[in-house]
Amino acid sequence: MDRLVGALEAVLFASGEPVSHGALLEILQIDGPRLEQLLDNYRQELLERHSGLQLQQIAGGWQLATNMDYYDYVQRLGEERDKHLSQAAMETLSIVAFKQPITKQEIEHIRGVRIEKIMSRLLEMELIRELGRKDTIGRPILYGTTDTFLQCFGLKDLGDLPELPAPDTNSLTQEQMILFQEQSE
Amino acid sequence: MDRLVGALEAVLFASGEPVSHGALLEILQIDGPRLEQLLDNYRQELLERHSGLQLQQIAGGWQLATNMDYYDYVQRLGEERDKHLSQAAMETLSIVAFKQPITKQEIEHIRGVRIEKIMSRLLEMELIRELGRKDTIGRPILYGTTDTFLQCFGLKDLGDLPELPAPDTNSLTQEQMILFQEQSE
Amino acid sequence: MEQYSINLECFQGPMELLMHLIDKNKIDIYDIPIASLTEQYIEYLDRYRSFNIEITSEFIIMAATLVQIKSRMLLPRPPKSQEDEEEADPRQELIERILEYKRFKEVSNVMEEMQQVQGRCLTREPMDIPVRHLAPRQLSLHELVEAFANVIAVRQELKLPPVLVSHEEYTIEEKMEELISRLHQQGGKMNFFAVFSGHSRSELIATFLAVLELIKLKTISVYQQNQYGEIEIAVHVEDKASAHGEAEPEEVMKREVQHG
Repeated sequence: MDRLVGALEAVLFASGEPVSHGALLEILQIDGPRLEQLLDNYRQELLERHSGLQLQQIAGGWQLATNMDYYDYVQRLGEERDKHLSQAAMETLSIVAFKQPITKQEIEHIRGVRIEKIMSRLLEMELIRELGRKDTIGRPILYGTTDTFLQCFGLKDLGDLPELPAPDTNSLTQEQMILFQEQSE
Repeated sequence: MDRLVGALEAVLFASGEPVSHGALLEILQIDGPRLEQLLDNYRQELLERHSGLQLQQIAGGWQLATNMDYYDYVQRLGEERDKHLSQAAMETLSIVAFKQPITKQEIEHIRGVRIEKIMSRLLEMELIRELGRKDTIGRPILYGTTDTFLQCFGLKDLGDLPELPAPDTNSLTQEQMILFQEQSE
Repeated sequence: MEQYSINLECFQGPMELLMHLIDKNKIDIYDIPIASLTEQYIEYLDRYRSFNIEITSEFIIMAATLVQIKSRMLLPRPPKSQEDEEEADPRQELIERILEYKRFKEVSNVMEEMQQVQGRCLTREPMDIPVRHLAPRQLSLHELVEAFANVIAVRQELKLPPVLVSHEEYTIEEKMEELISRLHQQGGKMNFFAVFSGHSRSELIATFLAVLELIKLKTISVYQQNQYGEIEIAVHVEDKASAHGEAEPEEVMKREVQHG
């Protein structure tokens, strides 16, 4: 094995968290193309020997995680922290993810309920964070997602989010509008 | 690769602490001899491909750790490049640069303050280094600048350092300089 | 009856209850029979009440909204005109809200799956790696020399017998003016040590007292971002504004110079 692949493996193992491209370049003291090559080789190697580990591109960096195929075994360790989110929390988090930056009031308008507690729970879990303040009356806080969020959902970056279902309202044409005005008469 | 070796790898990776022999038997649902065989195979495999990881038997259990051979790389994960030097650090560094070899006590005498922390920071940054020991009571350590120092300031060698500030720019007369030197001894 | 209680507890908010009613009755979202929907919605709230389940204000607000839409639908519409086109269907906002909520409800299911998949890939806690500070990439030789000159200057002040120092008089007022003008020249902020560029002890003392006086007058403030960090002196913004109106720093500087 390429000595640098070993180094890459050791560094990713030690970090635990995603290591950025830039940090890897500096640590391994190589250039971009060489790093790409190393990452490719390493990923290939893990696949070939059906390793217990896998290389993931997450939250703007690279990280080692266990291979999902061995989840049954890993599960028996009982090491999992309960990351389960309630349906309400998941809905709220989805709205933040797709609509960021967004205020609490705007989320409440969409969900039709107060979300005080859910928001503080999401903040506590470091899935969302304050981004700043909106330039309107009361200067409400704007929220967005965090790197922890990307990690929990296995996302490379926010561009990696799933497609949001199309807003059907846009498909309401002028004719439809007239049509249902007539119907309601 | 034996599927159970992959499982062993995943389990050891995911566990935050050493996993006991008994726990491994239970998780992998195998008997003792089989586990010994797996552990042997896995250790062998790690060695053969010069992996970044190594298998350690520790505290009555098994755990994964980084391979010591790659420690230099791993260590760089903790590196933080400072943006600038504080005024106090720059002053201390200038004394070392212009007056080397010099002891900590002599620098403290000139600056009139304790410099314990500043010196250890400068040593950590490899801007200064120990040159040897002074032949006086207590044999205090003598400090000087390093190659990193030359690089950071864009100097070819120490001969490249500018002349000591001319006495008159500091309104120091020749006599004053002599006086000053005497006092600092 | 038990069936109701099970149903009732599922709804996290009025939007979800509405969506449930729309799904259950296979209602065309673009043509909501608002009267019957309102009726069913209120029926549900009544069941909540009969089971002593707390009805949060959100459910009541939605009920009020539905009733309001229903009543607006009953109002005779003015004859069709161009203006009429701009007047939205009373249900329009509700439709939009339901559709918007539906989008996020759907996507949150996808997100849930994604989280479950990722949850099967376990990561490790970071190893404890000691932090090591590296020297800045580039350092200024000029600053190094200046730092040394500074050391010598201070050293000389502290150690040389006073007779060797020329007698010069400095007043605190003079130093206060000088400091303010220098601060304005530098955009209102400067390094604390840069202030003490004087070479004689009496000048340093006068400067120091001037700094203290200006702090007391709240004209300037002195702060340090972090331990061992640079100490900075800054002119108070309010003070600058009140003393000189909305003037730009450059203008302030010019005026200062003229005064001086």
